[in-house]
Amino acid sequence: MNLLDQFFVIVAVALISIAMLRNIKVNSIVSTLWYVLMVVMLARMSSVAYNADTITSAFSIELLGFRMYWKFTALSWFFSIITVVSALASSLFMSGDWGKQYRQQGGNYGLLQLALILNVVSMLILLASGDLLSLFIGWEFVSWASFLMMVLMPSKTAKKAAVKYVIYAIVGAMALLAALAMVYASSGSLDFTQITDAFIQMTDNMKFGFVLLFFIGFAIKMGLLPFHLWQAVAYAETPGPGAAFLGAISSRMGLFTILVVIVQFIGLGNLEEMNIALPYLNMKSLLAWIAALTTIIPTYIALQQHDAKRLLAWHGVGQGGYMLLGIMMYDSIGSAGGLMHVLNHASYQAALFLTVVAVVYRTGTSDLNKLGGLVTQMPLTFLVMLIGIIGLAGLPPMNGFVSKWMVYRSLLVNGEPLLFVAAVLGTLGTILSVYKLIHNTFLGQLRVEHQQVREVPWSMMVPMLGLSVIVFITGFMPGLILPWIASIQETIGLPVVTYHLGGIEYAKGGLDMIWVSGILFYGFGVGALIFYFLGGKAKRIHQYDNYAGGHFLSSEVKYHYSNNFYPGLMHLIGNWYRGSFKWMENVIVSALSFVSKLFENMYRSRQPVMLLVLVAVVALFSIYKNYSGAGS
Amino acid sequence: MNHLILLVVLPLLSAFIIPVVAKHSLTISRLIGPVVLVFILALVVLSWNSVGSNGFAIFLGGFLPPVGIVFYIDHFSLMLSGLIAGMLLIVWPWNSYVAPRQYSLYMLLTAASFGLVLSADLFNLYVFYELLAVATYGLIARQKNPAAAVAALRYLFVSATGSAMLLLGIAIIYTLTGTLNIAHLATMTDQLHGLAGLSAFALIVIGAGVKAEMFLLNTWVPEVYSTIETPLAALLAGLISKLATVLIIRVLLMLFQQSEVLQMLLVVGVFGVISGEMVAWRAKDMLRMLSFSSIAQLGMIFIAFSIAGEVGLWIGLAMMLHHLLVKGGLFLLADKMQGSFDNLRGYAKRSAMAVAIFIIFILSLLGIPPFPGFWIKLMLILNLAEQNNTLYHYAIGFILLATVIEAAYLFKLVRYLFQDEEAATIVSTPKSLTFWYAQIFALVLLVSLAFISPISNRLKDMASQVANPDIYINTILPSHLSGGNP
Amino acid sequence: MMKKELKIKSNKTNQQKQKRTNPLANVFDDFIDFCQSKSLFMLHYCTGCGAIELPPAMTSRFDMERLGIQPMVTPRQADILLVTGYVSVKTLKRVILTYEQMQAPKYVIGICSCTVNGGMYWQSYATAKKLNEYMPVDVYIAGCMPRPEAVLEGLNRLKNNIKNDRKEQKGSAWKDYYKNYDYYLGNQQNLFGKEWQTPVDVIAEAKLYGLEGEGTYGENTKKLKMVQHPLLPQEMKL
Amino acid sequence: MLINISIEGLLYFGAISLSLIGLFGLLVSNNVFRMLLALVMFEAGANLILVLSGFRENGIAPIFLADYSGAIMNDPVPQALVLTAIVIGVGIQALALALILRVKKHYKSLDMRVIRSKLEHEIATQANVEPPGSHHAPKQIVRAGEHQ
Amino acid sequence: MSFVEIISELVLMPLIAFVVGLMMVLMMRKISARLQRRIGPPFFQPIYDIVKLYGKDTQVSHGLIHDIGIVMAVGGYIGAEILLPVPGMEGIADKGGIITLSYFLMIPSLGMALGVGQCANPNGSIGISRALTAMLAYDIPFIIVVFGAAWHYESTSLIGMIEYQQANAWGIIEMPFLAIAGLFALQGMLGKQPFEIYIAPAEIATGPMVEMSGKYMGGLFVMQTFQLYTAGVLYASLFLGGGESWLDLLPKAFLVVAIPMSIAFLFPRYKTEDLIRILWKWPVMLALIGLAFIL
Repeated sequence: MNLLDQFFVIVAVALISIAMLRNIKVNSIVSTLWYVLMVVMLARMSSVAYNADTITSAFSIELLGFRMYWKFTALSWFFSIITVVSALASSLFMSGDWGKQYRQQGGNYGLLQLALILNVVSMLILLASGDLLSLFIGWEFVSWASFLMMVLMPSKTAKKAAVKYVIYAIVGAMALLAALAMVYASSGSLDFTQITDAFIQMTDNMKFGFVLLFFIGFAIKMGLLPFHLWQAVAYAETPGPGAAFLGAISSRMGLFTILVVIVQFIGLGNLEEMNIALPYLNMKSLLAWIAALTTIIPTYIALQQHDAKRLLAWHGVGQGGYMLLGIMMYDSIGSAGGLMHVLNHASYQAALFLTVVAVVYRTGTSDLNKLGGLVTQMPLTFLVMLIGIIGLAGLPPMNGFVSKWMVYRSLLVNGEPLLFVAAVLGTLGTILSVYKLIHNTFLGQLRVEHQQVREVPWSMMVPMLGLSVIVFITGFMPGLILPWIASIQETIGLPVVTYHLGGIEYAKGGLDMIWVSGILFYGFGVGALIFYFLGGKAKRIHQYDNYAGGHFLSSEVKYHYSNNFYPGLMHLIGNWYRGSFKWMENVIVSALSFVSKLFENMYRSRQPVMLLVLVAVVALFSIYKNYSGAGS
Repeated sequence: MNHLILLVVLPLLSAFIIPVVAKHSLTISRLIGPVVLVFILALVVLSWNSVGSNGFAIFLGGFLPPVGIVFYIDHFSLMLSGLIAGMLLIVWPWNSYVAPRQYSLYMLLTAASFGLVLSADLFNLYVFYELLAVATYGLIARQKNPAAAVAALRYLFVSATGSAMLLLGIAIIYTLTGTLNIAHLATMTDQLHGLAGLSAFALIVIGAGVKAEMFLLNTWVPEVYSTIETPLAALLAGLISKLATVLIIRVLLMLFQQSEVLQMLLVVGVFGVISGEMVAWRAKDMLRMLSFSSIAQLGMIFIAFSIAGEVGLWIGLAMMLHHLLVKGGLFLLADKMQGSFDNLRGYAKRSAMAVAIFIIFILSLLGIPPFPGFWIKLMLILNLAEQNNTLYHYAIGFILLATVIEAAYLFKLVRYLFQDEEAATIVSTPKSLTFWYAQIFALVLLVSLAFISPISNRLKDMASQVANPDIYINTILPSHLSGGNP
Repeated sequence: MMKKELKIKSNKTNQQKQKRTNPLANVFDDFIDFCQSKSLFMLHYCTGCGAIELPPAMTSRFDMERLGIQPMVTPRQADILLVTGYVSVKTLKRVILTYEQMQAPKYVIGICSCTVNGGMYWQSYATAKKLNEYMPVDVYIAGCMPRPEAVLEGLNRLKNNIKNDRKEQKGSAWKDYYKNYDYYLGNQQNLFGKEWQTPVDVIAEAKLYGLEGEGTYGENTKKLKMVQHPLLPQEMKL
Repeated sequence: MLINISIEGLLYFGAISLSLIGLFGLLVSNNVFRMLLALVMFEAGANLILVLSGFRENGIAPIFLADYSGAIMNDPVPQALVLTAIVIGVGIQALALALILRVKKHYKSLDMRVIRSKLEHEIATQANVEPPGSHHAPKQIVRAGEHQ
Repeated sequence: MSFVEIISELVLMPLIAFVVGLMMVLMMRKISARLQRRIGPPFFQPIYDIVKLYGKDTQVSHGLIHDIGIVMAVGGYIGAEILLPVPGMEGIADKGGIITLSYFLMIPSLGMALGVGQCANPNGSIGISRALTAMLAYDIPFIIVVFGAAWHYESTSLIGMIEYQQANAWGIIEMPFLAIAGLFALQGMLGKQPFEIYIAPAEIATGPMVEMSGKYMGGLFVMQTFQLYTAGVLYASLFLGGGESWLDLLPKAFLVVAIPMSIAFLFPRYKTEDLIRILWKWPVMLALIGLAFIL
């Protein structure tokens, strides 16, 4: 029993115990404790993350001539710790009053906890997979576990979204299966190492097919561009903390597999040699462009949303693009930025989702047009959301800035101006949309019906605050995370980044977050000095005492600007991307529908013996030929 | 071991006895069928071990082949016999209103099925096939639903034409070779090449394909399945179609191991898969959906058989068994969940167990790990990929596409089942017995999960036994290989 | 009793404000006064025809900016409220709200005769005749309408007043609104009815900044208390 | 080839033509009864072909032969087979006729088109779904000459 | 770098920026006055305004976030000043680069947006919505310019860029297209006509500033001085070779700020969508042409 085996035993026991426990309170406490224990176990395995070791589980299955085994590398460890910590936060969040309210509204709390642990287990199975078959099985487990989580929401849209997700997931799985078949056809085995061999032996056309099949499979999970339609709605329509968990890490499993299969075993260098059209467009740059477009389009779709959860979920799709973009730069800081963004995004995305859930818990709605002014009622939630949106927008001093900085720096070094602009466009859109989020929820006019709203209880507050502390600390001292990143880079064969506690060492312009944050806080300090020590005292006034062109405001006057927050922008670009992908999706469905109609009519044809007649005529002819042949 | 002949004789006998006995005692006539089936089941189980790896032949009336009538018995045919007996026991109509004549039809069907499985002679196959057809026409036409008569009539037209073509095919083979004993034919396969041989095979495949729900010959499927009782539909979809497939396999393996023939089968299979799934996607009621899905599954089985050698055979066998279990189970469930999808709104609240079983079945059908369906589909796809022919590679694409479509419609249905608002009208009347069987099927499916390796090994053994014409020939015509002239 | 105590307290604060012991502080206060006189943001409430004279005063011919006077658009930023013409009762409500929303030190200039005595509308039933009954007016610029020169002259007068604020007790008319709030409120109530109130809590403001005077409280404020829905600021709650 | 006409060739030609006529009838006729007749013809054709496979020109039935060796004899096996096939065929025809009677009783028509569209409607209404086909199609199809 | 040096830089930089910024504000107002044939404000007018605003007796606050918004707005710019290398004070500037600086420049917008949001005044929110949209518009050409400069100078550190220019030629000579595009973006960044829809006094009552009184408004005035200074010095460092001494740098910075001012008052105001359209069309095109030359 090495550490990994012990870890798996603990995970299995956790799964069983959570599935068996019927008592809600005990279940909550026990599940939270299990997650804590998992974190501890992962910490014990941290040599994997710091020294780029590999732990292989003693457990393996031999089936139908395939040997499946499981192992932990730095990459698996990194994703696992994110998974488990997100699950811990979600579990803690739902264990207290939120769970009570969920049950009162008719939700099945035990099932939600079970869905969460199932998600965690399936993700760990995937992350630990040691060959393509175990990877595929883990992959499917993850898909169905998240499906289980999604259908727990009782709304009609949720089920629709979940079913849509299933269809997308199946498409991805089938693409993956086809890629597996290609590997198997050329080598007769499904080991990871066979990918490389298989790839080398292939003709150029097959290489494209091969890479694209893998990529489609993974991209669907990650919600990369042509396949982004399912994710946001599905994640948004998941019960509270479940959405936080899924939004934080679930779709990143696609990135993990991209890292393992495409980066580690196919190799980005090989991708670079696959020319598509011009000398500028090769497979790697194609993927980079997909990533860049993924940052832009979902972000601007997010900008149009008026539901807080959907807005966040769309950003989750968009942020995935940064990760892939960074990795596709194939250098030390770009890939480090991309990898680090996984953790960063998970931390602030989970925090943001939890704040939205907290708001929903108190107000009953996440509709951005029906909220406002909650900052006085829920100041700590506001603080968490503020930290979260600063992280999401990638502004200093939060961790989102660090990873985005690295991606930008790498784009600069590699001379990719258009990708750079695309990435910035994504960031700017994010700033616009997160401001809309925080403005429409927490700022502006407080509605009459929300005047009795209070801060959420501590069971919900603690995970939120904990996550925001992570957001800040890893932003302030990225050097805490960078050793992990460096060993991942070593494991999967990328250039290794040079780091220190404050950030990156890089010739001609590195980053030292301790200094940057210091300067920023110094600036704020001076600003505060100017503000608080100069000038007289200010009178706190009520929101109705407000300039309205001489109008007398009262609670009847809706004096809050929230609907269609960016009319000018939308007027211009609103119809640029209006549903073009939805349209594509519909075209595919219509085409299928048309073909199926043809087939249906064929089955309804008046004379089903038509084919019989055809074959019989040929056969009779052959009899005649045969006879006459024999006769002559 | 000659007592295995009872497999055919006993049901046939009872089929004629039942109406006579019924005149004296209705109860006894009702009991005869199940007793016979149980007896046969026991017989099959008991003689399992005594059948060696080579199989053995029963020469009826002592006439030696190629002249006499020969039954060939190996593990494959024993397994099928067991399945037939078990399946019939499950769908056996226990209701008190069933007329004794229907029991004799069932027993006739049983006898024909055993004959089809055991027969080692092309013409005997034809006879039993026809007998099977007559029994099914009768069973369908005996349904209370008057629409069933129409469905039966239309089915009869297609099927009878098919049978006539089967006969034509047999005629061609006889013209070419002068014998109809399969083992004897297997020794002179080289005479079956060429256009005439190919057209003979085409005729046989098409003739049998009518019942095997092969593409383009399956237009009767939706009509029939939607008008008859679901247990009978389960029998037709689960068992009869497989028996017709067995006929095709026997002919294929013994006589037509030619790449053109295999590719023909592949193309037909691919069309079946795609068309079946596509139309099932449009279906708006349970039975229609299941029938078209069953067409697609049969297409998949044909694709599996189109892989040359024992690999294709064991995958095909596994798929057959899996489909038998899953689709049979689904049809049995459909007895509980009948009607249009609108009527099934919010069904999960009414019967969580039924929906859970339903989901297990469809997950396995789709090939989601770790269910058995996944391993079968995986093996199919990997082995298709290994073929040195692009046609097979395209087939992979079609199978995967079909799976996506399948997922789309199955989960559309799942969405209906889990919807909050319940349907205004509830049409289905739950029958507890079929539901129990469905549960047992699901349980068997889940238990088989633990025995994937042994099952697959057993199937491989069986396949290697079946796929080797030498064993077959050696058993039936022992003199042939030793140089003697039959 | 209560009233007396309050009076003493308010006197004390006034004295403190007026004479600081620290000479540097005095210089500092003077500097602020100087700056206040040099930088005036005005909100022109264009109620009547007088507004037409302001653009010439601002643009190239007379150029108000050289005097440090700029137009501003919200009461929060403005120092001067220019009421440019007759004030109907309905408008007056808005003018008062706007005035109360301005931040002290704030000044009111009534332009045109209408603000002085109703002007040509003195017979109208719907017009407030004297603006200084409702709010303290620093400067009136009479005329129908006054020329831009007159406007500038008025503004200059105001600037001088502000500069000499502490010395000559001019230009502090805005304090009068707090110190004699009862009086202004009474006039407002007479005009608008008993229910009259604005979202701005003048009394609380006076309390907070120590601007209460003898006339802050009275009969009218009591009446106000009866009908007022005080708008307390929303506190952050944990 | 056709010029050098043999009796066997003529027989084959006849049998094949019979099958083709049967198939053609199956294809074009809408009347159920005619379809059945066409089926019978097709089966007859098929049976003939099977019998012909054992036919030798100038051949003699084996029972008339004292010495089997070297003689041209008609193969008896197909004849036995065909007998069986004919019996089965007759059984099926009888069954079909019975079914046709039931259908006629129920649907008051023998036109396959009418029967089929009614059947589809019946299945659809039974399952409580829209009948397949065009949404604009009239629910009840009444053709010219059809008495309802 | 010694501790004393750091402290002095930290203290001096904002001060210098403030003083220079005041001059720039004055210059701006003078230019506008002269263009309109007015005399314009007296020399100390910017100081008068700020002192007056800070000296207000009463002022309103809508809550803590309202206050913090102003602090962030001013503080963000102070942070940005420190990251700007100026003659004699380059010690801390190399801790951040041009990317960090561009991000620092977004913080005041966000801070102000937060503060304005808390005011619960829709005029303010509309103003912020427009301001953020404008930011989206002008940052695209700006970021291309930044990319071009960083690529050309092979450094993301402003100090490195200045060194390169002083060793070789000024950026404006080597990259004229980018420089022009940068000026365009600068116009938007400073929020001057024709890109000042978000202030639109007569329509939305100065937008974000609608509820700002007293020291809140004063804070924004201070912020404006920093903004002008930052814009001037940043552009000078990117394209005009920075400065070897203050005498060298300041004229450049003033010149840079004077150009948008001189253009501003010749134009009316663009609608939001027209603003985006024009900023995404001409300067982006110019910048891309410029990039094509240097890549």
